[in-house]
Parts: sequence; C-alpha cells; structure tokens
Amino acid sequence: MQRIGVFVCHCGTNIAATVDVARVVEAAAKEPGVVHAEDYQYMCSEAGQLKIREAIKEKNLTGIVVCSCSPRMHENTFRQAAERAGINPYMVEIANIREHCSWIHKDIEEATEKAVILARAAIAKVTLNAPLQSGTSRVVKRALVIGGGIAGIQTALDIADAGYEVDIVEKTPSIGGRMSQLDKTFPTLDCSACILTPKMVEAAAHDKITIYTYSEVEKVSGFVGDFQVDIRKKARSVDMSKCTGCGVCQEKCPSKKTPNEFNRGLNTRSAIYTPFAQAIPNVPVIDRENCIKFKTGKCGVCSKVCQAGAIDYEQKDEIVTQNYGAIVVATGFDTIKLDKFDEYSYSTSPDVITSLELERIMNAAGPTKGHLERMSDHKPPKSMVFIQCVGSRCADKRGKSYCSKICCMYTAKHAMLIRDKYPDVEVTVFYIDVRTPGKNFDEFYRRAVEEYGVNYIKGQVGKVAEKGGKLLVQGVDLIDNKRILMETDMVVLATAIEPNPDVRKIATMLTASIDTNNFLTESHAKLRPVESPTAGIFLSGVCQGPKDIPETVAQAGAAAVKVVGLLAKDHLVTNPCTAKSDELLCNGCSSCEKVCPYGAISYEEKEVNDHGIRETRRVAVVNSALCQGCGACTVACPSGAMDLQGFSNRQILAEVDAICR
Amino acid sequence: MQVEKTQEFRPKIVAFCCNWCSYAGADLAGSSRLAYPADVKIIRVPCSCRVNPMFILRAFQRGADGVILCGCHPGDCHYTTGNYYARRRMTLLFSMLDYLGVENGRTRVEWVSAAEGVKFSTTMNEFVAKIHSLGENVRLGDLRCKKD
Amino acid sequence: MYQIKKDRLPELFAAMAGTQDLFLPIRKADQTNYGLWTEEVQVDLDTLKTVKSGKDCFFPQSETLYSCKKEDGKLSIDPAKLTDEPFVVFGMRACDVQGLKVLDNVFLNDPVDSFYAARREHGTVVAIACHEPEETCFCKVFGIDAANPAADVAAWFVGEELYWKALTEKGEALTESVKALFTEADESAVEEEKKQIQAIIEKLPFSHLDLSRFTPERTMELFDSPLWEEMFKPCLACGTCTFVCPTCQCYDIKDFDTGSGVQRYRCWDSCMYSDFTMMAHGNMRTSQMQRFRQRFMHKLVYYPANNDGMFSCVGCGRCVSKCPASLNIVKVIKKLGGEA
Amino acid sequence: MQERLIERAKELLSDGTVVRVLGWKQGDLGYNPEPAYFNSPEELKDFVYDGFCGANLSKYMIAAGKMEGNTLVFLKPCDTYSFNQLIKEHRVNREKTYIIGVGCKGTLDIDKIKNAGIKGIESISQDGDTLKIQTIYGEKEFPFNDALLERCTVCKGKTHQVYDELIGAEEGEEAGPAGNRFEMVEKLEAMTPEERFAFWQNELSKCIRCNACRNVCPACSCLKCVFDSNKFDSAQKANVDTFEEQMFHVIRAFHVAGRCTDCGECSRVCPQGIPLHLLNRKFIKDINEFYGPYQAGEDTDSRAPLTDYTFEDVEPGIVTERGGKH
Repeated sequence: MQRIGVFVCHCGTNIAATVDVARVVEAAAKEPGVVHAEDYQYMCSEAGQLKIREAIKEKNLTGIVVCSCSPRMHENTFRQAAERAGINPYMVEIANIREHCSWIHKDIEEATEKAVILARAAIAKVTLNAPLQSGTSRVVKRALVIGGGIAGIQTALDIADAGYEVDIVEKTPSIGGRMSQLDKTFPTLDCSACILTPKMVEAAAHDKITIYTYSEVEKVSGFVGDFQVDIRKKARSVDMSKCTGCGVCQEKCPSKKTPNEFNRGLNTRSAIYTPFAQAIPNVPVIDRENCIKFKTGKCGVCSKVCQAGAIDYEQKDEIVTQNYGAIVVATGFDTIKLDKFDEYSYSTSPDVITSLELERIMNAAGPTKGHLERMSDHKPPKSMVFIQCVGSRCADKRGKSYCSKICCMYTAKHAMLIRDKYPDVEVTVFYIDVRTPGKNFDEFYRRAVEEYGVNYIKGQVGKVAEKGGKLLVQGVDLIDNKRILMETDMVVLATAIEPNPDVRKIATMLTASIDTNNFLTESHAKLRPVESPTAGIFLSGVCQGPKDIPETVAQAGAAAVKVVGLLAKDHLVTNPCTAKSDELLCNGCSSCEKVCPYGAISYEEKEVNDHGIRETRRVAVVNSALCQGCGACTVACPSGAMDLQGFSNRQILAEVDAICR
Repeated sequence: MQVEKTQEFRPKIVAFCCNWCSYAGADLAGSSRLAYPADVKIIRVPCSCRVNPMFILRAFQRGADGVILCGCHPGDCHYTTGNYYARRRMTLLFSMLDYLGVENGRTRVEWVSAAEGVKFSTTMNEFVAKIHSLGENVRLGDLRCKKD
Repeated sequence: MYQIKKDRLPELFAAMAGTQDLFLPIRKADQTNYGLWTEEVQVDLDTLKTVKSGKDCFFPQSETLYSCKKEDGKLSIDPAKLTDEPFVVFGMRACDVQGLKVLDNVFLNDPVDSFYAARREHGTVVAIACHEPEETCFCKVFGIDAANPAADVAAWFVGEELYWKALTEKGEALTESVKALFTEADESAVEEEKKQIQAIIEKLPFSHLDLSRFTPERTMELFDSPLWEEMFKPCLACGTCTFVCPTCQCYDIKDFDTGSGVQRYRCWDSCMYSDFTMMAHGNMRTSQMQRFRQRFMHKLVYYPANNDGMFSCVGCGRCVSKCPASLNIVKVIKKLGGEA
Repeated sequence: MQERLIERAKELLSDGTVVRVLGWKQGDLGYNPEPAYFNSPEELKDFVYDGFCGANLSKYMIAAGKMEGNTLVFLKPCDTYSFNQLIKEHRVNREKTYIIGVGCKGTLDIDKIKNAGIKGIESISQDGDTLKIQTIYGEKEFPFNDALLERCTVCKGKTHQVYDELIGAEEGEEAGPAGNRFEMVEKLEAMTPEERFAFWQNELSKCIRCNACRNVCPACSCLKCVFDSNKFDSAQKANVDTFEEQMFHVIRAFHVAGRCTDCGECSRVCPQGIPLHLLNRKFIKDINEFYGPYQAGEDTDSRAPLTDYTFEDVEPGIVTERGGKH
C-alpha cells in the first residue's frame, strides 16, 4: 500500500487568492492512501522543498503529489526533492492548480472544487506509480547549424571556439545572409560588410567548422545527443576544388537576364554567378533553370573560358549523412510579399521600393553603385517618403500582428544617411509610433529629427499613386488632425519581416514547434529563450522572433553556450517513461512496430512460461535507449501487452475515474 | 432524479492534452488569464497518440459528458508522427460512436500548439457550450456509475 | 382443467401482470428471450426454444450481491435485496423445468444460495407442452416428457385454445387469481395432443441416445479416454453452450468500482474459459481439452454421481443449434457412448 | 467436388507432403459439419464439403502451425483473406501450410431455413437451385439463394488470395448474387441518431457475452483479450449494464478495424443473431472513404490503415460535418 503525501502550494497569492488551499488539503487528506497533507506559501522554495523532504522521512512516504504550478515548470524541482529524501523521483505527480485552475477561474468555490478534483486525479495516478530508473544515451560531439547568416555564423564560431565540430548548412551559394545585403548598420552607422566579412572568413577558415553552401537539410531522425541528418548538397556544376574564383565565367556568360536575388531583383545577373563579391565560398554556381546549356544543350561558354577546368555540367546532387548531438536553427527572415498592399502602388511603380531594396541602392556594390536614384528614370530624387509599419502591427489578415521591431531604427538610419549625403532631399516619415528601446537608439532617432531635419508625421498613409512621373501620397497627420496630400519622388516601405518560408518544413523535420506566425517556439518565453521545446534543438536569430543584429549575435552566442553545455556531456540520462511489453500478452502481430517513429521495437523468439504453458513465442521487445515514450505503440496493441511506464493504461484510467467521480 | 433537474447542469469534461503542444497551450492560456469553464479537467499525456479509445469510453462510462483530445498540429508532433495516428484513430472512433447513435458533439479533436493559449481557451469555451446544448450524456453512461 | 382462447391471452397476461411481475418469451430484434411483460412487448410463444433458457428468471446472468461505500473513512455495506414479491414465468418447456430441478440440487442444498432460493420461493412456473418438437431435442433421453411439463402449471396449445392445469399449490393459487378468464375444459383434446407429441418425439433423431456407459464406476475410464483429444479440437473456447444451457450453474464473483463505491456482483462464468479455474498458484486446467472434458464429464458423470443419477443435461438441444463449431453434447454422448 | 478434395487430400497425406488435413467433418444432422483434423487417409471418409461448411478454417491454422509437421487446409475464397492477414501478423506459419483453395457457391444459414418454419430437419440435399429438405413433418423445398448467409449475398471476392493449388475454384466464380455489402450500413447512416441508438440498443442488449464472435474471429488472435485481462480494468465478464455491450463491441470492432477482412464469422456464430458485421463494415466503409479503398487480407505487406497516415488525412471533425444531424 502506498503512503502518499500531498503538498498544496499557495504560490503566494497566485493560487491562494482563488483556491481555498486549506480545503484542498482537507479533501486530499481523505483520499485513500494519503497519510500526509499540508499547504505552504511557496513549495518550490528551499523551505518548501524541505517540508517535502521532512514529511517523506517522518511519514515514510512512498509517493508525493504536489498541487502547484504546471509540471512543465517545477516537476523536476520536486522530483529532485523527492530523490534527495530517498524516494524514486518518478513517485512524484503534479496537480496543476495554477495555470489550469487558479489563473483561469475567478469564483473561489468553483476553482477550489476543481483544484480538489485535480488533486484527486494526481493522487489516483501516483497510487499506481512505480519507481523508474533512467538509462543513458550517447552524445555525438558535433553540432549542426541550419542557416549561414550572422546568427548561424556566430553560433558556429562560438561552438567551434569551444572545441567542438560544427557544420553550417546554407541554402544559397554563399554564407552571409541578410546582413550581407545591408549597407550600414544602426545606431553606429558602420558598414555592414566591414563587420560581417571578417566573421565569414573566420568561419570559413576555422578548422572545426565545415560549411555546406547551396545545400539543404533533407531528413532528420534520432533525438537529442544523436540526430542523424541527411544534407542535400545541390549540384553546383562547378568543382569547388578546382575553381579559383577568377570570375571570368560570370563575365562571359551570355545569359544575363536573371533577376539578381541579392539585389532584390533591382538588376540582373548571369546564369553562372556568385551572389556578391565577398561571397564565401567564392565559387560560382550555375543556375540550371536559366543556363542556356542546361536549357538547350548548346552554349558551354563558361566551360570554354574556365582556365581551371572547374565547370562540371554532369555534377549531381549529393547526400551527406552525418550525426549530430545538437541542432541550431538559424534560418532568419525575409520581408513579406506586398501583393496584398496595392494601395502603396509597389507592384506598379518602380519608385515605390522596400527598405531592403533601398539598402541595395545605397550600397556601393549595389545596382546603382551607391547612387541614390529613382529606378524609373535613374534621376536623383528631390523628396522621399518613408512609410512605417507596412504589414506590421496589422489588424487584418493581410499583414502581421506583430511589430517587426527593426523598422523604426533602420528608417531613422536611412533618413539620416540620405539627409547626410544629399542634404537637399526632403525626407518625410509616416509612423504609427516610433519605437526606440535599446542602447543609444532613442538618441539616434532624435538626431535624425533634430540634427538632420527629417520630417516625422504621426499618421498613416492611405494611398500612393503615380501621377505625371511623381508619386502622390495621401495620408493623415494625427497630431495636427489634418489630411495630407503630398507629391514625392520616391516612397520607401518599411515592410514587415517574417520567418523564412522554409522554416515550416525544417521545423517539421525537427519536430520543433512553431507559432501561428511561423516563428519557432522557445521552450520558455523568459527562462529558456534559445531552446526549442524539443530537446537538442536550439534557436538563433530571427527564426525565433524579430530582432536586430546585436540581439541576434547575443542570442547566437547564448544558443552556442547551450549547445556546448550539451556537447560537453559524455552521455545523457534518458527518459525512463518508455514503453514496455508484457511478453505473456504479446502475440507478435507487429502493429506496434509499425507505428514506432524511432524503430525502438523489435521482435524476438522467446521462451515463455505462460501460467504453466511453456512455448516459444514471437514477442515485441522495446529498446529503451531508442524509445522516447510517445505511446503510439500502446494504442496499436490490441491486447494491452504494450504499456507506457509513467503513463500506464491504469494510471490514465485512474485519472479519468477520479475526474469523473 | 426529479430534484436534480432543477439544479444547473454542470457537465463533466475530460480533456486529454499532449505534453508538448496542447498542455503547454493550456499553460499559456493560464498564464495569459484566458478563462474557460472549470468543468474542463485536463489529463496530461505524452502525445495524442497515447490516448486509447478505451480511455474515452471509460470517461463516458464514468459520467463524462464530453471528451476532447488536443495535440500538436499535424506536422508538428514532438514525436514526428504521433498525432497522425491519433487523427485516424479518433476519426474512426468518433464515426463509430456517431453510428451507434451517440451525439457526435460529445467528442472532439483539436490541434493546439504551445503558442495557442487563445485557441485553447476558445476551444474549451466552445466545447463546453456545445456540451451544455447537448445536456447530460445518457447514451454512453453506465447506470452503476450514476450518483443517486 | 381450464381453457382459454388463444386470442384472449393478452387479457390473461394483463391479469397475471396486474398483481405480480410476469416473465415470458419476448421477440426482440429477431430473437426470442425471456423478458418482463408489458403491453408493448411482442410475446412469442411459437418459437419452441428461447435463445437463453428461462434459467435467468431465477439465476440471472448478472446480479449485484452487495454494494459498499467509503465515506469520510467509514465503510458501509449495503446488501442487495432478496426477491420478496411473487412473480410468474410463463412459457417454459419441460426441459427447462427439469433444468430448474438440476439447479435446485446445487443451490437449495446446504449451503443454500439465498438469492436463488428467494426467487424459487416466489416464482410460479407455467410450462407449455411442446407442440412440435424439433430435431435438436432429446429430452426423452433424460426421462423428460415434453407432453407433460412438470411445472406449477402445465399448459397445452391445441388448435385455437390454451389448456391450463395447475399441478402444485402455487399453481392452484395462480389459477385462482385468473380463473375468471377461464372456462372449464375436459381433458380429451389434451390427451390427443399428448399422444401426438409423444409420437413425434419417438421419431426425433436423438431420442434414443444410449447413456448406459455414463456411470460413476466408469469415471476414470471416461476421463482418460483418448477421444477427448480428438473431440475438443474444433472448440473455440467460447461460452455459448454454457450461456444457453438451462443447467449450467457456474458463476464468477467480481467487483465493479463505480467511482463512488464498489458493487460486488456475480455473473455467469463458463468452464470453457481459460481463466475459469485460474487461482493464485496458476491454473489447474491449462488446456482447452481439459476444459472441454470438464464440461461434459460434469454433465454426464460427476453431477449424476452426486445427485442420485440425475444428469445435468436436459436435452433441450440449445447447444446443438448454437455451437459455432457445431460441437455439442450429443456428439460427445455418441462418441463416448460408443455409438459413433 | 467433395470427392476430388478427398482424393487430393489422400495423395498429399500419402506422399508425405502433409501429416494432417484440416477440413470439415460430416455432422449428425445434415447441416452441422464441424471443423476437423484428419490424420490418415481412412479418416477422410467422414470429410464433407457442402454449403454448411461455412466455418473459416484460417484461425485454426494458428494452432496447427505449432504442431509437428505440415498441415493441409481447405480455404474458401473469403477464408484466404483471413489467412493472408494472419500471415501479415505473423500468426500462422505459411511454410508449414499447404493450402488448397476450394470453390465456393456460397455458404448457408440454417436459421434462415428454420425461421421459414421448417422444423424437424433430418437431412438436406441440393438439387440445382433448390434445397430438398427431409423433415419428420415431411419433405420441404427451399431456394438455395434464400438460404445463403448474409455475407454470401454480398460476397466481397470470389478469387483466392493465397493458395498452393485450386480445386473447383471455377465453380464459384459466377455463382450467387452480389449485393452492395454497405447497403445496411448506409441505411443506418441515413437514420437519425435516435433511431440508430434505438437500433443498436435493441441489438446489443441481446448480447450474452459468450465471446463466440471474438473467439471465432481470425483477427481476434490475441493470446489474452483485453476484456479478459486486468490491463484496463475491463475484465467485467458480465452484461450488467448496456454500457458493457457497447464498450465490448465498439472496442472489439476498433481493435480489428483495418484488419477485419469482413469474413462475417462473427455474425454467423452469434447465438443471438446480432448483426455484428455491421460494426466492422462501418469501419471498412469509413476507411475506404477516408483513406482510400483497402481490403484487409488482399496482401501480406501493405500497412494497415490504422498503422498508416498521410499528412492530408481528414480531420475527426468530418464526423460532425458529415453527420450534421445533432
């Protein structure tokens, strides 16, 4: 017979304000098997844990129930407390009377009644708990970083510097990411390339870092400590070992009409190309869809001009399979498509551009060699209008509900840079709010207004229309409460950012969760911001939420530390809540094996003694090192031979019964 | 029985929530103070695929008026494929219960991610309202489990 | 002897049911079983054999023995009420009536089964003679006369009339209570019917089975017969034969946790089930052959040895028509008895 | 055909291909043959193959596979689906089995004949499309097709799915009516929930928990059924409350969903005539509609519907959307 102790937490007033904890204690004490029940201000505190440990010793408890916050919060805390007092950590159950009760109910009567029932269910479950022992699994001392932007590069560098192997997988032909497209960075106005390129070079040169560019993650299996990943290295059509990066092939390539992705389509590129001059690796790829040789079979100019003989039209995609102990997602972002924002005439007027396009225009290596000019007539503009929050903080489904966070600052940067370089250009910014939290951020914005005379108007723009080579902007000024109608030469849209569209596919492969906006979910919004809820998966950069470069770099470092912390271990303690087959009930039908995602179930011919009947039977055997405890097999098994430890059939039924009682 | 009818109907609702998405979604609903009726009691399971039809029938036997199963969105299962199996199992089970003449509104599956506190709360509010409209579960109950 | 027109039977049923519960064969979802009479039910007296015998009017398939509850640490036990109101079972056949006698030997001898005893005390059985016995019937083998059912009241259908004759005090009392509906009758029509029935029975294929080998002295010989190994093979180990049998009396006692207490109930069990003799140490009958043998040895050898030669088979033939594998006691009697 | 089967069985026994034959043995009423093993050519004198040999012998092969030596088994077309399914679930030993696929013109339901008021049956013989029935009350006739088991009026497949040789397979090919096996399921689906509930209450309340349906079922091959074990506290054995029947039959149907070949044995053996196949067929129909046509037992390597999935599978909400009548 179990001797159960019940500990009800007040959580200050978080629980106690809506749940009458004394009544919960009283009701719990009457449940069968309960020999001890008490309440305390903060059960998770050292003093609270001491109460638990003392009660276990004094009353010889065999199992405990803590009525407190979510088990996702403190289950481990209480398990450790139990273990310290000498009972198995899996003899602990949590009744979630905070998140699932006191925080959502107002009526004390109702909340107390529910808390009693939740406690009862936990007591019923713990009565059937059995001590469980954890096993161990290996840790592969190698990490994978998906995405080669600043987040991925920084994470990889930090992990590599700690002495572990890291592979970076980058989809495009070069690492560098969004940051490589930027001209200057706020609030210091230093050149983006100048600070990024050294990092790229460092990563490429690092003996612990392997970079797979023009590659994608194709398949992921395994689990924390030992993921197996297939990486597809797309055929580059250029032999990386031979190419010298001279660039002649790109010059001579007759197919030059492909929109240049790096310059956001503002100009074109050749079919064989490196995305930008400082690309790493500095080896071009042939864009087979636009290459004449691949389209028609005729051409082959690049091959003819290549002195190194590096062009290889026969090259095939290659799959590299590698094991990793940890995986970092650093897939970054893109700007949203503006097809639902026709009022700004983005699709019809070349002089309405996005901020990222402006970055390219301002950049000395960009389509205009750094000269500010209108894309329609290549004339310098006399006035410019910046529109904030295009698709951000959007109430309707056209855009995003969130704030993209970086736009206020980069718009101030753009305005400032333009006023600095072209003092006669009038710059007007339409904004909802100017958000500048961050070191030296507000000062930066005020400089734009005060020193550089940027005209900030609080209000939104309703329409941008092309009229006689000019753009007519209709807006409102909310402070002066008047309608504004102004002519301008260029309009720049601070377009909302969104996670890279590929992240869905990647998250699915990693079984990492994603929120409604496709940002990867962190394990805890405050306390575990760089870890995915899926063990061994870490988050770096904008894939987790909008952030600027310093924040991204900081998060990248944080993710690296988490990875290093994991890789430093020689083995991991496995979850003991694994499936177990009762060989006397198993008839070897293979249903369970078919639904196991980990290949943890195999079959053995086993000699059994079934109540006196001795025979050899084909029975299922679970490899507990591979089993992750999902329980799919337990339902596939018709006879109930397969059960899940820690969430056994009878435990769950006991909870059901207790709730429905 | 006559006396009971004058009392307000308080449905018993069992919600099976997977540990990784929906239970966390319920936690988020809690920390966001998004209320839903106290009639809903949550049972934590590792994955929606852990839920055996026997559990659902047992809940009804013991007097539950509605049973809802919440798991990760298809494609987002922590265990990769668990919710796909759960989806097929529950589709067939619910269809069978409907075929037996049990009100099909008493059973429901909803995918709720860890980030969908709002969805969790709305779903529960909707489900409780549905059960209210259906009233007490008579067709799948066990007379022996009725409290006099 | 009395008589009543067949088309006035609803009046008779209403009259009987007016003062007590009346159980009789009811057609429901294409099958006929005993059930409680109400005006809505479809009474079926044409079907010779109900699926389950009338046994469960006295020994129901499941019945609660007591319930217990624990409240505030206090345990309370509430025994189930014994039957204390009279009731009538109408429409049993001679074989089923004999089946009750088999049960009586088990349940009414010390230690008396109070639940069964209470029902037997309060129940009055009206049995009907079998107008058209079927090929599966072999009651004659056990000395049962299907033309003269030995119940509290015996009844015969002849043409459009039901003839009614009380045979016991309980039968007299019941007759008294509904006498107003009857007219006096002479026995000639019934005598003719009896002869006809007996003539048919003579012609039935199983009416002349030889039971002479099934004696207590031959217990070990029969037990050790190699034929069992051959005979049991098709057996599916289901409980159909047991549950349709009018004489099977084995039960299991189980607890049902209602959530707020425990109900202890008993329910029919079957010696064909693998867990039938499961005990703490294990099972003493580990093979289906042993279980199969047990059932027939009990009916044909052990029971008669303990009950002055009374077989615990009444030849109703339900197992003959219901066994999914077409096994039955007739095949066993023939095989072991040396006929086949 | 019976003679050809006996001849061939004798050959296979004599040449040592098999050491025993699993078939049907003549009963004592003309309509009650029983499944039986024949260990020698002499024993085969009692072998019978006629319309009353409805018993599906596949499940017996689980036990036969554990015996010494090879077994010859006679399987009708629909029995072979069950056998295949058992191979898939590693329950039978194909290597130790010699299968003769026998032709089938449909198997008969004695209750249909008896329900027509034919009593005192002594023997039954077939004369073309008519059954000649000798009774103690005189000779009667009954149309063959009217006596078919329900499953045979909607025969799902007249070809053998697995066999070593075929005998008389051609005889069954064009025989018998071929109705829509989902007709009754559709009829039930079209009812209101109240009507459906009443229908099933009426049927399931007859259940006596004899387990014949389960024990005869080739898909129910668990060593210990969950309803006999304590794993789910579900070993209630009794039918105290209507819930018990619902629970038992729903779960049983669920456990065989995607594995049930629709052999119809459950309904054939139910002593209370409960149309249990309507539960299984509902699952089959749903599976076909939701996940694409699937016939259990057609092969031995496909994934069963409940151990398979696609990303696009229908959501459970389909039940409400489709039902819509609450």
